[in-house]
Amino acid sequence: QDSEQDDAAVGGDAEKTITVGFSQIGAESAWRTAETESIRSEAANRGVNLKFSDAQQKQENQIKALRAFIAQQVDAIILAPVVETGWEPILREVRSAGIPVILVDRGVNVSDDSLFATLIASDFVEEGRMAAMWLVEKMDGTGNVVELKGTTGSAPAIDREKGFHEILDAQPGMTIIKSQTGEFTRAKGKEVMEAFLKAEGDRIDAVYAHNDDMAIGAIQAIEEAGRTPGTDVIVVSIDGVRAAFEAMVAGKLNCTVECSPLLGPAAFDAIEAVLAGETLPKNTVVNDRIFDQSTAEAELPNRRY
Amino acid sequence: MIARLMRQYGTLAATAVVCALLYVIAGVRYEYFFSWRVFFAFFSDNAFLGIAAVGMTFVILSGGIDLSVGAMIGCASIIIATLVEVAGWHPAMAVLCVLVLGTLFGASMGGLIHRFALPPFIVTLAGMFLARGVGFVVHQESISIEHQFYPAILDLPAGLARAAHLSDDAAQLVGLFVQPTAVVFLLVLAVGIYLAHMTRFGRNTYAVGGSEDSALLMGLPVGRTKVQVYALSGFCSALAGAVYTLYTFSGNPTAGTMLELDAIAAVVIGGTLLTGGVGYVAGTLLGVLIFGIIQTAINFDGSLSSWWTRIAIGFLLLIFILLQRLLQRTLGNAST
Amino acid sequence: MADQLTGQPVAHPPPTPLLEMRSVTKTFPGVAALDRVDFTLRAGEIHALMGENGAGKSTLIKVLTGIHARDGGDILLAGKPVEPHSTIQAQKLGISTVYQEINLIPELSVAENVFLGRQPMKLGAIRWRSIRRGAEAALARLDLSIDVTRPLISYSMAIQQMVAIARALDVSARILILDEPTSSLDENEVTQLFRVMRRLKDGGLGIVFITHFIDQVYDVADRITVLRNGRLVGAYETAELPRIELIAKMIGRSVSDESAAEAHRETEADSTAKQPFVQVRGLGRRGAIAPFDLDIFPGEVVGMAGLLGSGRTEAARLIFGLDRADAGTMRIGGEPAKRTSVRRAIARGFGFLPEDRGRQGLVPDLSLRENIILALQAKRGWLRTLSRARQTEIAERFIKTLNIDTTDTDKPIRLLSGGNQQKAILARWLATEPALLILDEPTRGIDVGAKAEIQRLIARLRRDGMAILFISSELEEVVQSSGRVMVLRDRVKVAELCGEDVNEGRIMHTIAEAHVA
Amino acid sequence: MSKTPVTSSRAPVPRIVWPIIALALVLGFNLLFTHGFCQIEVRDGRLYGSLIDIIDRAGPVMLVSIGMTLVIATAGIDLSVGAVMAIAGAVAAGLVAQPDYSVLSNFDVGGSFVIAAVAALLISAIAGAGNGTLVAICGVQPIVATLILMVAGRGVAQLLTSGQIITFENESFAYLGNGFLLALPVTVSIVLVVFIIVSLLTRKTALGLFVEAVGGNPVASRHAGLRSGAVKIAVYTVCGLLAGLAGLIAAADIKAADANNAGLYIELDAILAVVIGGTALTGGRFSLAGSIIGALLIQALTTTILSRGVPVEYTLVVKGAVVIAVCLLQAERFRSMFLHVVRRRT
Ligand SMILES: Nc1ncnc2c1ncn2[C@@H]1O[C@H](COP(=O)(O)OP(=O)(O)OP(=O)(O)O)[C@@H](O)[C@H]1O
Ligand SMILES: Nc1ncnc2c1ncn2[C@@H]1O[C@H](COP(=O)(O)OP(=O)(O)OP(=O)(O)O)[C@@H](O)[C@H]1O
Ligand SMILES: [Mg+2]
Ligand SMILES: [Mg+2]
Repeated sequence: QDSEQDDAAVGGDAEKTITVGFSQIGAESAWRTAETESIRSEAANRGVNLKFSDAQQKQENQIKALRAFIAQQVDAIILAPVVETGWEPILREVRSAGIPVILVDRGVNVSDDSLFATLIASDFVEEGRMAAMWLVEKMDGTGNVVELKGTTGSAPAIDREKGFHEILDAQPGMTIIKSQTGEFTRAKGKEVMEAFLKAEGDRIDAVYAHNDDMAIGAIQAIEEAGRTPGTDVIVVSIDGVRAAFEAMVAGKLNCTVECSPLLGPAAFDAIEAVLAGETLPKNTVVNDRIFDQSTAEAELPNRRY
Repeated sequence: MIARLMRQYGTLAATAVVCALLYVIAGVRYEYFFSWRVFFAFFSDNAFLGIAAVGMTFVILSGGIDLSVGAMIGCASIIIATLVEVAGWHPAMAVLCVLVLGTLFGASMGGLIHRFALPPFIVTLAGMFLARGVGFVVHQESISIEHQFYPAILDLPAGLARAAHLSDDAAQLVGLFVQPTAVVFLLVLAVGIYLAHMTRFGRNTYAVGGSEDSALLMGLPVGRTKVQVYALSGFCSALAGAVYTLYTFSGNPTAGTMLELDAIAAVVIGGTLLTGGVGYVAGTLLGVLIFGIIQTAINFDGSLSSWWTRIAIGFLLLIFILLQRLLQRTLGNAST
Repeated sequence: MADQLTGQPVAHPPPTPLLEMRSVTKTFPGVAALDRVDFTLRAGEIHALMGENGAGKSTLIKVLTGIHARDGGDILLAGKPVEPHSTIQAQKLGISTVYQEINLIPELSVAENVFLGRQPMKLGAIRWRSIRRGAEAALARLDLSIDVTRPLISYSMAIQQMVAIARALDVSARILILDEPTSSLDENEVTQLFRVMRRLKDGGLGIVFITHFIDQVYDVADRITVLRNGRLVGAYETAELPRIELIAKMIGRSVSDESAAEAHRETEADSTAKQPFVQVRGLGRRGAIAPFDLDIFPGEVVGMAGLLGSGRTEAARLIFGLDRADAGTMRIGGEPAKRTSVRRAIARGFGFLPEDRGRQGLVPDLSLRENIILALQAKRGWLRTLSRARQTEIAERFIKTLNIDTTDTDKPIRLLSGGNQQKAILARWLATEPALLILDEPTRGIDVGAKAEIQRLIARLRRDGMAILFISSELEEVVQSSGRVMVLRDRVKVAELCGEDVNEGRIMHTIAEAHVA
Repeated sequence: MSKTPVTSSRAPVPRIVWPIIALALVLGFNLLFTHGFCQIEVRDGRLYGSLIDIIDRAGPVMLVSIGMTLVIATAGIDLSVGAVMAIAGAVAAGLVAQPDYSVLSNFDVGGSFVIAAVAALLISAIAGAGNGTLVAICGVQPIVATLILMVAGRGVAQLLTSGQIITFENESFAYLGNGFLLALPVTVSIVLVVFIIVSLLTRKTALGLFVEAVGGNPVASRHAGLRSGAVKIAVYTVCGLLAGLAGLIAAADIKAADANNAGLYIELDAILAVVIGGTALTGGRFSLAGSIIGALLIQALTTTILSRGVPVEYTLVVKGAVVIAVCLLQAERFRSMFLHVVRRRT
């Protein structure tokens, strides 16, 4: 390993507080804020000096942040990449500076997987599959579905679409009759759903939203159109934020696939392990659970975000 | 003489002073800030923004605006990546092709603006929609470029240094600091300064921005200049897209989202008037650097939450601009 | 008087004139700006184009240089039909033009303005040094020596006009068109310009010269073409057309010696009894004008005389509060006025007609009506809005008194002819019924009839008790209107003449005297 | 002899006709090709249909573009409207819902929507006045001056909500976004009232003239004794206030304040609406009605794309193409060229 000297330095001087740089995408949703919060509070718990950088959704800002972290000689870097591609050159630089990188949220597309220590993330494709399978079962394999996609071109939007379609395409009785981007927001989710309801009328049997926020927007649109979300129109989504659980308890949302943002503990475990010289598995998949109305009430009090 | 220089370059000087001040304060405040690595990163990390901003400077000097640059970067980068990775082209060919496309795209926007007297804002906004849309149509997902040409370019400076018989350590340092992206940026900047101040095209750009009606009555080629200006901006943003692929070894249709605003802000902060006719290409470098310094300083601080980051950026910009205005006024008064 | 020999008409016209415009027609919505106008220009002549404001002179030029597409007629250049669609094409055909409104780029340097579009190049780079030298030389031909590296906008209207002329003269053309080039120039500059024009003429150039100064026409022009209401009245040899007839042809009726009647100078009778409306003491601003004293009484016209750049405009701006004075005090109506601002000045009854109507006067997209009531409305504030009917009534009143040539009150002012725009801005200030009216070159670009009209108006306003500060490059005009004259030189007030001393000779003498001192 | 007009005479048709025609074309297209688009039914005494959605959804953009029109008429621009919307939504929702994570829970308004709304609008107006001060008094270029608030303002909104989406259950607040008045969404009435008030203020008093004069020629305005500084501060304040109102409506619509996304990129839509409506970015003459039509046109286009199921990747291409087409329709030179070609053919 390149980072032998660093390891020695850390190992030799146990009480020296380590410094970790965290490059976060931004603060575009409550989910992401929860993730940031999880990593910050875990750093505080462990007495780690955390350098936080918010990239405001821009990859170049994340690259700048990594360069700043290199210059400041941090001990490790946590990176929540905004896209999967484009990390090769900067990660090479980080490696030659001997700093281990822990990826959270989603992977990176690099030719050499020694460029990062480990990835701690949910599998977006699997989330899409889980949602689809639940829906197929719920609807007995027949019905029309509309899809509210995430921001065009973003990794979760692409993967959650992929996984969902994979399952649904194998169901001759189920068709996705409309599909549009709701940009991961409540307002857009509502607007798009409104238009869908006008265009398709009562043909819509189910809504699949790439995140809870859009689902909540869609639920409002369904209600305003005079139909009952949860019964007339089945609503499934992904993320599992608190508001989604509240909606499930109220009977308006049928199902949500958890995509946990609480990656702090796992991330810092990984950092400690790497700094102690251990080799980690390249991929630590976060186990995502699926919740529906039957399990929602019990889970609601546990939701922190 | 001094009075004249002061009068001519007063804004530039004020901007440079405040920029340097910002750099020094950040350097004193944050450990490691005064390192060469950080200094060179200002140029390489902001290269594609800077290149687009140089093109934008000309557009703004001519009294127009180009909102399509950010989308063009995304579009160019994904086209290059698709040509290289899917169609198997050599990257150099792909870049060339994209540069031609970008120039033509810019020229056609300029043509519409001139021929039908359309407002540049809407035409280029439509251009932004189109470029972004075409990027998505070409490939919705970002693509990694695995072609060996890219790492080769990245290693070029170090290789050249070795060829020049520098020691291995020195060559490595050269490789670390002399980023090809930064080199391209500085080249574009130099060409931009030359074009603006040393060619008829550049001077016509100022004239058209100063007063289009007068330029017309003075017998200047107003229409041609406008088309050229947008073509240049299209070229620059396509080049910025190519630099983006070099910067990240990837093409991404969402790259450069809202970058046009940063580019415009960099140009305007650099002292160029949005109404046209007044400003300097060199000022744009300062504008880009100022954004870079603010960003890097916040990264170095590392204690700000997401929202405080935004507030701090806004606040620093505000302080900076007020200082700039103040200096400008005092310098301006001193010279008359 | 002008030496007639230089204007000696050629006995019979050469076979093909340099330029021939045949039956040119141009209609704007509601206006027949040109109606079958013929115009010929010979090589080696200076040809004056005359007519009242709005007669169609500028339009004829704009049709010739391709700015407006004509609706009918032919243009022949040296016998060959030409079809210029733009100024560039016109320039390529050898037509160099100075348009009525100064069309240069304000923010660029004087030198650059002279050379824009035809900069000397070397190895693909502009040779800035030779531009600077070239511009200095071009201006030197007009006897002007200024810092050519300063932006154009830092100079007064007169200088800007000279730069525009220098630019046009500097290109080698076959035809030179000057649309009211002398409207802001004073005598020295005009003489200088005429010298150059004659030289160019002798070199075989055809020059079209538009002006409202009759004297200048007789001084320099060989032939005169007169337009009236967009129609051709006729073309005449200057030597064969007496002045009085020229005026009659322009205004379309014989004059009962109207303009001559102007000679009754306003002599000031009793200003002693009254208290001055404005009392200026030691007002000055560094770099602009040295501290000066001035009293202006109600019912009095005070003239300001001086050479170009002597600081007349600067003094007026200080009084009006456009620039902040760094020394001195001012009393208005006997009360001390602290730190004047434009708004406060207007509230106290000041009005200021600026010399640069394009930049400082017109709001081009607004209608004639809105431009006229703008200052009055600003003075009243938005809460006391003038009703539409009232606005129209005011606008129409001034359209009538000032004889503004327009189709209706709602026409955007940028579509009016230059002289009519000037009248509209004057109307703007008259509408506020000011107690003190500062007029900086009020007759700029205004035709003879209207000029006499304005002078009569000034006299009437004075009798009604208005105080007037009158700035003009035409000494004759200053002398005719003013009871007292403040003479400036090099930004210093050098004298105040009154009574019998107010005559051209005395003023010239004072300026010259100061020169010597 | 053939002639190409270099400057042709002004068309006698008022400018607003062209955006109206463009809007009519978009709606006409839908009438013919989009099933059920132009249907309006009555459900529970309320009108229901895509057309109603368009005017409802366009509400915030219409409000913002009214303010933006005034700002643009003074040759300015306001990029901060989206951020101000976010702030207004956050303030109002935070005050009404009092979530414990928000600093706003320190100010108890007893769940009163009126107090919350007044506070939100006041803050928005102050934000606008700040923009105006930077522009008018400090002489900062409008685009930069408002960029500052655009960046920082959203940060402030996020600070107020701690990055969370503040959900509220307040009937009167929600009514603002979802309620109906006279069978129409209440947004319609709000926009109408604002439009009428602003129109009256600008057309029946001299304010409109002042705005147009300041934008048309600032130097001449100063010479004529206009207080251009005060005029500018006033229009930015109005713009901020209306953005705040739009922010309340946007929040009411989803019964939550989403500081991260509320009003994101609305400045572009608003500016586009203003320019389509016939107000030039260089300042001077403005048309409020034109901007309203522009906003409706943009929303009609968005709704059309949504209802027709245009594939996501083509959405932007379609939008771009339509914007160009609308532009060309408005361009006098294009129309005369078009007519020329048509005439030559026949
Ligand atoms: N672009 C235009 N649109 C409409 N009317 C116009 C336009 N240009 C000129 N006119 C009108 O044409 C007439 C002739 O104007 P022109 O400018 O040729 O007058 P002029 O003889 O140059 O007068 P002046 O001595 O005041 O400069 C005027 O009535 C004017 O209002
Ligand atoms: N001969 C000159 N040399 C240098 N600068 C000059 C000259 N004449 C005028 N200027 C510039 O033009 C500006 C206006 O001058 P000023 O107001 O004093 O002119 P003025 O007395 O009104 O004469 P006029 O209006 O006839 O030019 C001044 O700021 C000055 O810098
Ligand atoms: Mg004229
Ligand atoms: Mg003057």
